This record gives sequence, C-alpha cells and structure tokens, in this order.
Amino acid sequence: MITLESVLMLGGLLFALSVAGIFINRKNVILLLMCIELMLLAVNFNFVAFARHLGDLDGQVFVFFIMTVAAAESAIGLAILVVLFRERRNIDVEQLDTMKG
Amino acid sequence: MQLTWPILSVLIWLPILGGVALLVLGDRGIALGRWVALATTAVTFGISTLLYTNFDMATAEMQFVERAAWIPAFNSWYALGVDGIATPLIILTTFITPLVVIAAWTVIEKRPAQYYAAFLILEGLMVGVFAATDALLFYVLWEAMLIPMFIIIGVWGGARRVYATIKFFLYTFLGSVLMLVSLIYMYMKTCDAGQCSYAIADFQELPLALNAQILIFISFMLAFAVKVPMWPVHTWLPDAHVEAPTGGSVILAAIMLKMGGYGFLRFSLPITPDASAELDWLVISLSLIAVVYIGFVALVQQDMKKLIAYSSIAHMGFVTLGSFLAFDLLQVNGDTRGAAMGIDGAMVQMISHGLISGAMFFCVGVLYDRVHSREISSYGGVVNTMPTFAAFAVLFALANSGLPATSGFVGEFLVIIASFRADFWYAFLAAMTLILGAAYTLWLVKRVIFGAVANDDVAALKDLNGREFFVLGVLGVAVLLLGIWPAPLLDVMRPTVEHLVQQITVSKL
Amino acid sequence: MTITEILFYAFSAVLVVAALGVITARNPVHAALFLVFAFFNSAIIWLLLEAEFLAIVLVLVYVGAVMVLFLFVVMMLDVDVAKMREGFTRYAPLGIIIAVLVVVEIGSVVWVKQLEGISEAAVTVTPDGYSNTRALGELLYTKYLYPFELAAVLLLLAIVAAIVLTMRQRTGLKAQDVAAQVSVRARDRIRIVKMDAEKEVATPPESQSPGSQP
Amino acid sequence: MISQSTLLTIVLAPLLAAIVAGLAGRVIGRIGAHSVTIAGVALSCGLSIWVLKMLIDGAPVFNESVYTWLVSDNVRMEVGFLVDKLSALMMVVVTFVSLCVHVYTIGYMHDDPGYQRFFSYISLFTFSMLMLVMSNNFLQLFFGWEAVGVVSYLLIGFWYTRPSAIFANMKAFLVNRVGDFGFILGIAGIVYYTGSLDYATVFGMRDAIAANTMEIVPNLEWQAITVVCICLFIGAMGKSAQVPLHVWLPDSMEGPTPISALIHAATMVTAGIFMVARMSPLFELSETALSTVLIIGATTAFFMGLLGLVNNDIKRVVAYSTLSQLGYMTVALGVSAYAGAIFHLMTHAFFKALLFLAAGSVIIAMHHEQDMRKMGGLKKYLPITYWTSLIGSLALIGFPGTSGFFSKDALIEAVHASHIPGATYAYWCVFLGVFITAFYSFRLVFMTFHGEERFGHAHHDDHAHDSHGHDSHGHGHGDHKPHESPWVVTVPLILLAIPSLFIGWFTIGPVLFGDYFGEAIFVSESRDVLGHIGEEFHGPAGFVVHAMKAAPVYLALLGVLAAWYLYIKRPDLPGKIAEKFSAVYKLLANKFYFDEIYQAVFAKGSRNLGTALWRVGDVAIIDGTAVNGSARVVGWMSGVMRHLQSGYLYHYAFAMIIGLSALLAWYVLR
Repeated sequence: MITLESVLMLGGLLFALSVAGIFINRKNVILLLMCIELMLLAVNFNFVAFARHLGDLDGQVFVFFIMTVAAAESAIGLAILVVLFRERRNIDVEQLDTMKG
Repeated sequence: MQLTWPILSVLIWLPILGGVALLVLGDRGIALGRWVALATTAVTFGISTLLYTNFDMATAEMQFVERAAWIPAFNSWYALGVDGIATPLIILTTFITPLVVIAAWTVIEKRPAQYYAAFLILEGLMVGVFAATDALLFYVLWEAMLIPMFIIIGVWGGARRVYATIKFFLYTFLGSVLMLVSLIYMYMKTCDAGQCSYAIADFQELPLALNAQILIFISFMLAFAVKVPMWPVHTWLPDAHVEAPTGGSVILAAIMLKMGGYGFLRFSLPITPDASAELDWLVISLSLIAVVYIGFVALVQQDMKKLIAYSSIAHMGFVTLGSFLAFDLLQVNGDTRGAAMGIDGAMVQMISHGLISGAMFFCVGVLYDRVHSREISSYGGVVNTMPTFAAFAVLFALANSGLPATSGFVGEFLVIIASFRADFWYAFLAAMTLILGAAYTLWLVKRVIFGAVANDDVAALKDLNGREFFVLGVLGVAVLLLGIWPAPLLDVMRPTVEHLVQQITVSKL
Repeated sequence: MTITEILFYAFSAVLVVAALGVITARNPVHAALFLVFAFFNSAIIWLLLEAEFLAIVLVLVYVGAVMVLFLFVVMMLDVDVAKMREGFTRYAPLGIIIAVLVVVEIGSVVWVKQLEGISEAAVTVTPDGYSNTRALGELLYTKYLYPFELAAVLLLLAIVAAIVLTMRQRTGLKAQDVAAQVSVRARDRIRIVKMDAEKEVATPPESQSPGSQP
Repeated sequence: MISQSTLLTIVLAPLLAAIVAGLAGRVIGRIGAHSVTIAGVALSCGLSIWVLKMLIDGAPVFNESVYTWLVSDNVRMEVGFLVDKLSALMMVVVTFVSLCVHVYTIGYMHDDPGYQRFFSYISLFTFSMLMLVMSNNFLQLFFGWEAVGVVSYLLIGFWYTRPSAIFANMKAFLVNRVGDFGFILGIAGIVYYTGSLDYATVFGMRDAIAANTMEIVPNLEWQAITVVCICLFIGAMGKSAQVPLHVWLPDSMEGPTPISALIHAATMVTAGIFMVARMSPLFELSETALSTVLIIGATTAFFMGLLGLVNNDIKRVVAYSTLSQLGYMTVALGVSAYAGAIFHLMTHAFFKALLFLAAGSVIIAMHHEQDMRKMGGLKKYLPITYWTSLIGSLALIGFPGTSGFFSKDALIEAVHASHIPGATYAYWCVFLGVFITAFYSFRLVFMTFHGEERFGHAHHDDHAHDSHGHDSHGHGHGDHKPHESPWVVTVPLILLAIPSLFIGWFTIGPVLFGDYFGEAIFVSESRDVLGHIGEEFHGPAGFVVHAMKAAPVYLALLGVLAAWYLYIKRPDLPGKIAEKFSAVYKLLANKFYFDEIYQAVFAKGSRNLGTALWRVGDVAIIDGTAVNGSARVVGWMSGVMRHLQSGYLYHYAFAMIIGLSALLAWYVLR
C-alpha cells in the first residue's frame, strides 16, 4: 500500500530539486526548460496521488491537461530558443537583458 | 407644465449625435460640417429655452424627469431631471456652445471637424452632468467630460499643451476618484438600509454618522474644489487656460468650473450637512484666500489668459463662499436668514462668471488670432485700431470688476451682503474684490487697450469682423440683461434654494 | 511492506537520483537523458498508482516526442557548455536553501498538519474489468469536453507558433511568385509620360510674391 | 402730482440720447450727436425744474419702485424713485449744469475726433447721476454711485493715447473703488440689521440698528450704527475726494475741461455729500461717525486748499479749490448742518462749474496751454471770460452778496456753533481756509487775466508736453493773439454766472433756515446748529449786514489783497518766499507726498505682494513642491524600483520562487 504521504513527499522532493536546478543552471535556457518539465512532473505526482486516494478521476484529467500545456510550452520554448540562437549564436541568459528597466 | 417628450435626453444626445455626424463627415466635408455644428448647437439652445418656459417655478422637485434602466445589477438608472439649480446651468451650457462654434468658424484650420465634434460631444456630456439624478450616471458623465476637454487642449493647444493637459487631467481625475469611493460607500449604505440605490435623492436622505460624513465631505470637496478650482488646488487652471484654444478656454471657464460649484450644492451640502457645518470654516477660508490671494496674483500676470484665469479663480471664490455661509449664519444668528441669499449669490455668480469669463477669453482670442501673442507687453493702444473691439473689451472688463448693471455685480453683491450677516471680516475680505478685481482688470485694459499704438502689430490690427461682433455682442447683451434684470433667474432658483437651505439645516445624525 | 511498496520506494529513489542528475549534469545531452530516465521512472510509479493511461502517455508523449525535441535542439545548437557552467555554484547555496525549505514545507504539510481523512480514506478497490483508459476517456469526452477541445486548439496553436517562429525567410532567393506574376497590371510596369514637343524658356520668378509679407 | 412717467422720462431721456449718440454716432454725425444729447438733457432739465416747482407748490413726495430687480431670501431689491425736495434740488442742479456743459462742449470739443463719443459719455453721466440722486434705495444708489465712477473713468481717459490720462483714469477708478469698498460694507451692514435696502424702511428701523453692537475686533464692542455710518462715509470719501482718498481728483484734470466742470466740480464729487445728507437719519444717531466726518472734512478743507497756493496749472488750482470746498461741505455734514452742506453744494456747483468752464475758455484761447505762468493780461482779449470768472472767484471766496458768500458764511457759523468733538479744530480749519481760498482764487485771476502778457514767448515750442495728441487746437490758428471763445462757450458761462451771483440771495431763507427740506433731512434736536443760527436770521440783507461784523469776510479780503500784492505789485516776491521756505514749498509742491507714498505702498506694495504670492506661493510651493514635487517623488521611486528590473529572466524567476516559498512558508509554518 503506497501511502499518500510518501507520494506527496516524492513530489515535494522532485519539486525541490527542480527549484534548485533552476538556481544552479540559471544560465542555460535548455536546462531551465528541463527543470520546468521536472517541476510539472512533480506537480503531476500530486494529482495522480490525490486522484487515487480520493477515488476521483478528475485529478488524472488535470494531469492530462497539464501535459498538454507542458508539451505546447516546451515546443514554443524550444522554438524561441532556436530563434534566439539564430540571432545571437548563443543562448546565454546573462546577455538577455533587453527588459532591463 | 411638463413636456410629453424627453427634453433632457434630447439635450444630451442631440449634440452628441451632431458630433458623431461631424466625425463621419470629416475634414473634407467641413464646409457642410460647420453648418451642421452650428445648427445642432443652435437647435439645442432653442430646445433648452423650453426648459425655462415650461419650468414650474413653484416647486423644488425635479422636473422633466426621465428614467430608464441602465445597470440593473447595481440598481443604477439612466435617470435625468432638473431643478432650479441645474436649469440655469444647462441653459448657460447650451448658450455658450454655439458661440464657441461660431468663434471657431474660420480660425481652426487643423482638423476642424474633430474640433467641432469634440465640442459638441462635450456639450452633451456637460448637459448630462447637470441633468443626471443618478450618482453613478453623474460620475460616468463627469469623468467622460474630461476626455473631449483633454483632446481639445492636447490637440489644438499651444506649445506646452502636453504639460497642461496632463496636469489638468491628473488634477481633476485625482480629485474625482475619491468621490467614486464615497459614492460606492453610500451605495452600500443604502443596501444596508434595504434598498440599494444610486439615486442622489436617496443619498440626500441617507442617515450618516459624523465621521463618515466628514470623510465623504472631504472626498467630495477634493473633487469639486479641484474643479472650481479653489486655492490651493488651482494651479492646473492657469496652465490649462493658457494652452487651450480659445473655444477650450471659454468652455473651461464658462461651464466646466461651474461643475465644482454645482457639485457642492448638489452633493456636499445636502448629503453631508453635518460635516459641512463642521468643516465650513475650511471652505470659507479657502474661498476668502482665493479672493484676496489670487487677486494679488492676478495683478502681476504678464499673460492675458493667465490673468483672466486667475481672475476666474478669484470670482469662483464667491461661489464657494456663498454656498457655505449657511452654517455660520446658523451659528452666529441662530437662524438661516441670509443663507438663501448666499446660495442665490453663488448661483448668479456662476452664471455671470460663465458669461463674463467666456467673453473675456473670446476677447483674448480675437487678439490672439491677429497677433498670435498672449503677452500683455505685445499690445498697447489697441483702441486706436480696433475701436469696436475696445468698447466690448472695456465693457467686459468692467463687468469682470463687478460693475452694477452688469451681471458681475449681482452675485458679488448678494454674497457680500449675505456674508456680512455671518461675520464682518468675511464681508470685508470678500469686498476686497471690488478693489483687487478692478485693479487687475483695469490695469490689463490700460496696458492692452488704451495708450498710443505700441507697435506695428497693433497698428496693423483690423477691427472685429461680423462673426466676432456677433459673438461678443450676444454675450454683451446677456451680461447687461442679467445685470439690469436678474429677477427671472432668481425666480427659477428660489424654491430649490429654499428647499436646499431647509435641507442642510436638518442634521442627519 | 508489500511488493508495491518496495517497488515504489525503489523507483522513487532512482527517480530522485535521476532528477539530481538532470540538474547537475555538465552536458545538456546528459541532462536530457537523465530527464528521460526520470520520466520512465515516473511512468512506472504512476502505474503503481493505478494511473495506467497517464503512465503510457507520459512515456509516449514526453519521452517519445518532447524529450526527443529537446535532444534535437540540444544537439543542433552549438552551445558552449563550459561557459554555461561558469558561476555554477554562485547561486547553488541559495538554491539548496530554497529546496530544503520547499521540502520542509511540504513535509510539514504532509506529516505535521496531517491530511485528515484523506490518507485514511479507503482507496477504492477497482472492480474487475475496470479500465483506467476507458474511465478517463468517458470523463474527457463528457464532463471535460470543452476543455479537451480547448487543449486541442492549444496544441494546434503551439504547432503554428513553433513553425512561425522557426521559419526562416531567406532573402535573395530567386524564387518564382506565381501569384504576383498573375496579378500584375500594365500600369505597374509602364509609365506613360506626356511631354511637350517644345519647351518654353522659364521666366524669372517674381521678386516677391504678393501677401508673403508677415 | 408727480407721475412715474415724468420721472422715467427725466432719467431715460439722457440715457437714450447717450445710446443713440454712442452707438449710432457715425450715422447721425456731429450735429446729430450734439442735438440729440442736448435735447435729451434739456428735456430732463425742464422736467426737473417742473418737478421741483410742483414739490415747492406742495406736491407730495414721490416714493415708488419702478420694477423689482430681484428678490433673494425675502429681501426685495428694487429700482425706484424717491423724489423729495432734496433730490429735486439735486436733479435741477445736475441737469442744469449738465445742459450748460453740453452746450459748452460744442465749442470746446469742436475739432475733436471723439466728438460723438464725448457727448454720449456726458449724457450717460447725466443719466447715472440722476439715478443716483433719485434713488429710493441703497441698491440703486450704489448703481448710480458706480456708474458715475465708470463714466468718470471713461471721461478722464477720454484722450486715451495720453499716458498720463490713462494713468489718471485708472487711479481715479481704483481710489473710488476703495471708497466703494467701504460703501458696500455699509450697505451690507444695513441689510444685516434691517433686512431691507429701501430708504424708508431702513430709516424706519434705524433704532434697531442703533440698539445693536458688533464685535469687529475681539473684545471690542462697537456700536453698529457707527460702523455702518463710517463704512458709508468711506464711500463718500472716495467719491467726494476727502483726505486720504483725494488723490484722484487733481489727476482727473487730465480729462477734457467740460467734464472737469460737470463731474469733478459740480456733480459727481458732490455725490458723497448728497449721500450723507440723505442718510442723515442714520448719521444723526452716531456722534462718533459725525466727528469722523467733521475731522476729515476739516482736514480736507484746509490742507487741500494749501496745495492750491503753489500750483501753476490753471485747472489744477481750480481742482484743489474744489477739494477744499468739498471739505467745507463735509464739515457742514459733520456738524449736522446738512442743509448747509446741500446749500453750499448747490452754489458751489454753479460757481465751480463756471470757474472750470472759464478756465476751459482760457485754455481754448491759449491753444491748450494750461500753465498760468505763460498767461497774464488776458483780460482785454477775453472780456466775457474774465468777467464771468471774476464772478466765479468772488462767489468762491464768499464776497458778500454772492451765492458763495451765503453758503459759506452760514457754514462757518454753523461750525462755530457746534459742540461735537472736533468742532474747534474744524472751525479753525474752515476759518483759515477762507484766507487761503481767497488767496489762491485771486492768484489765479491775477496771474491769468492781469499783469504782464507772458504768452507768445515761444510757447509753441514746448507745446508737446501737454498737447493731447489731437493737436487740433494747437495748430491751424495763425495768429498768436488769444481771442474770445465762440458763443457756445460764452453763453454757458453767462448762464452759470447768473446763479453764481444771485441764487444764494433768493434761496438762503427757505433752503437753509426755512423748512424747505422737510422730511428729507433729519437733524436731532441737540445738534440743530442751523436752527440755532436761524433764530437770528432776518432775511438775506440782514445776513449780509451781520456777516460784515464778523471776521471771515475781512479774512477773505485780506487774501485778495495778499494775492494782489504778491502777483501784481511785487511779482518777484513769490519766488523769493518759495526759496526762503523751501521745505514747506517742496512739501506743498509735492502735494504732501501722498502720491509718492501711495505709489510706493499700495501700487508697488501690492505688485510686490502679488509677485511674491505668485512666485513663492503658486509657482514654488504649490506647483513646485506639492504638484511637481509629488510627481518627482513618484519619478524618484520608480527610479529606485527600476533597478529591480535587471532584465535577467532568472532574476524574475528567482523572485517568483523565493516569494512563493516565503508565502508558503508563512502560510504553512505560522
């Protein structure tokens, strides 16, 4: 019997790791995107766990939608990345400061 | 006698439709467009005179009432109606606007269709403000009115128009947002009482605690004081006037400033009588400061429009002074004799100031169109080349300094007399305007109109053309008529003013 | 401890290690592969949690499509990995603190606050012949029909957006534009100029045009 | 019976004429303009005399309102007429002098381009003045009060290209406005205490005012009636040019001479006197107010007369004499001899208008030269002018038998008989004033008409400094010899000379000591100085005989002799005296430095104050600190805040994550 707590903790751990990943890999946009994927995965764990423990499939439906959005997001994110690289020949986040106030 | 058709809606929407038609016609069709504008405004004025002829002078009730569902969720209605305070101001509005249209006839070359359209739409909105009996409708129109004015100054204004428009907009907007908060608060109060309502009449009957009243009063005061404008929130006015085109200045001075005075009479006094009694010293001292302080400031202005703008502030000081005398009177004498006179004076002063300041701005416009300078020092001896104009200018200058038999005298006289009842020093300071008003106006006249021809520009001036003569002539007749026989105006107002006095002396606590 | 639990904890441990690998890998390719690995593990755990359909989708969509896309991009772009690693540890302590904080928070929610009534709730035993896919499908096509359609549109949008973003309009190509060729008009190509047969000698300009004086 | 339509005709005829001449001046031309205005004024003059006659014959006093101006707060403000013997007398004086001036103007302004405008103005003035004197309420009084001020403003600045003229007219208006400032406060006080503007109602309730006190300054109770009366009197001080509001009157001589005669000698400036006489029921209740009136009047009478001694401008000398005489009238008011004041007002109107018109005639003859040092010996060239102005001067100094004699002598006696505070000071002022009056009057006569002919000495060369720009009189006259003015000028002189000589003789009995004014003027028993003198009055002849035994007549003769000695016998002496007493001379020549002080304190002071308020208050504090300051604070804060916007994506991401976890931590761990 997998307890709810253990799954939630797993999700939490994953989430914490991906947060740490964002901090560590702050310069590499690709890795940032991957961390985000990981984060979403962590969230999905929660949904799945609750869906199971509440006996309600709606949670799984949400995971489904989250995956859809995540797919779309990574597709566009990568596209932007490609365009960015084409423009600048690198993807260094440090040089992306046109939004500086 | 009430009319069977919705006269107020016609007064609001006819000019707005005219404005839209002008926008559709565009600058290419301006030859026709001008006539459309003139016809619309003239017809509007014609219709508005029906307000007077059909007005029931025996009652303080709202008349020509209209009511249609507007925002049912908030129980807010498209509710219109006028009483003795709103009617004269509406007629003033419809009277001034055609003159503005005529004055702009050949003067405005840049996007004339939009210029006229802005004024027409503005007219409709202004009439709406005076006619709205629903607070939310009032507020919406009140704010909407800023837009055309903003455009008028911002597009057709002078060199520093951007600064002036932003200042104008921020000032007035800052003042009025707090008013919205108060309106919503009172709306919630009515909900607590059982029947949600935005009707001003319901607000007037709403019982309110003193501290709530004081907060509401302050928020209202901020909104209206900026509009009037009262010292020390007046500094937008000189800038706005200086940059505005002639028509904009005229409308601003003649009508938009009256919104503040109207607001005090319609909202502050009846809705928060106890707070008004508590804080009347503030309003009265600010008014007296306006009269004296601004009088001195006006004296040293180098720019004609600025001078007239400052003189407007000083004159509007009488409006606020007259409106708030009632509480002092009650305290000093134990009765309200004189309160109605003060409010009468304030009202007459508003109408009169509308005519006179409008006329003065027209006069400056006439000179500006020819010489393209507003500096007093660019003129001198205008009378030599423009005798007819000089006659009008002197007439309006004298009216501005409160000469009896011109409308400028009536309001000041009533307010001074009423203020004597409250306190000798009120009357003393208010009467300073006799000296200061004459000083700055006549000094202006001396430097601009009289004297030998000062320079080639003045020597090349041409006297008034027929169009200008008409505008100034009509205003001159109105100024004299109101000064010689103001009784009809007072008759319209009397029941409303008496009702108001009675209303404000009853505590809401 | 049942077999499911043992499996769960085992895969969980591997998952955490894989995730750690994602965030610490020097090479983006390695990171991507670690992520793939993590997804696989996740899919297995989801299977344990009786979310069979999602587990499969995770593998198919994520590993099969998204992660491949990632790998493509990683390999396509010439990324200076060494430079990317500069200052690697600068924010690491902060990251760790935040990570620990997050864990503590979640832990406190889960363990301290006690999810009353949820964890104890009896996990319904699925009847025989129960199909997770079917159940999910029924939900999606009835209750969540509109969101489902919206999700489809979203994906379409993502496709279009990705294509628009990455499409390259090269200049200087001598391609044929048939539409332009067809829609051309004569006046676009030829201009007819009327000229006098003889030309007048220009008169000297007026010394002063009337009315120009200010 | 006096009908309302008669009175309306009296008032409106000049107004209509003014409108026609003003608006249609170009259409009807010069002859049309003067015809229509003269017809209008003549009509109202005739009707005024008829009305006066009816009143004398016993017609009841007319007191009706014409229309309601407005009703506010149950206070009815109306326009209406009160015609009793006081106002009827004023009406006759006003319209008669006005008529003379109208006729005179035909000659005087003959070549002026503003001919029609001028006629329009003086007719308008006549209308305004009639409204003032015929009013039955304070509102209309104030209207007339201001309206005459405005017309005076327009007329002083008639030659608007002259800088001095447009300065003088503004000064006149503003100083008058200071008076009006007090006046309107007085009116406000009256409305406060009585709730009415109507004379009859107000006078009926005067005890109610007297019963009140008011606290203007904390802890200082003043009698309300005193405050009201002093406020009203401030109005009179402005209009009647009493010290210290007298400064405008000498400058007003910038206007054409006919209006100096009409407005600044005969009528408008006496409005203040008339008003106080009209308000006698109120003033009688406050001894403080009367004392104030008395002292101010006495000061004006004496010290302004002194200024006439040193001035060389023929019109200004007459102007100072007017100031001084107005002071005499005010003194009469102060001692409750209202009838005496009005009587002197009437005689003064005739002889002072005469003097001004005569001076104008001289000015025409001298081609608009006004400096007496450039005249002399004009007697033989201008016989009619000479004789008429001699009559005027005799009347002015109070030569026995002339009209001025009766009014002035009675006035001095009245002061002598009074006992209110300040009466002694006032008596000495008016007594010494007699000498001064005689001296400057005959100084004028001698310098102008007698002695050496000083004109022709290149006076064309320095013509510029006071030619009024139109110059029409200055050039075009070939010969340098002055010659008598045309009949339109001399006829009014003669017309005015007649009453100057005789009117006193015939009217002193009824007006001064009889019951002429009846109800119009109220004098309380204790202060009835005229009644006191009247007990010894036995006809005008007796009055003359009685006066011959008193000092003033001889003092006047002494003044004439002194003038003769200094300006005919020893014309070198005045200069020497001036040198000897140079401090005094300078003080007088500079008019006690009133102008300088006012200029520095009020004109410059208010400009500086205005600049300070504007630059510091408006521009620096409100706009600079409050308005633009708040804008700057917002700008500064955004400047600080924008550093947070590093532009690095991960900074934003970090901020979000940290914020989120902090929020969560707070939520979870609290």
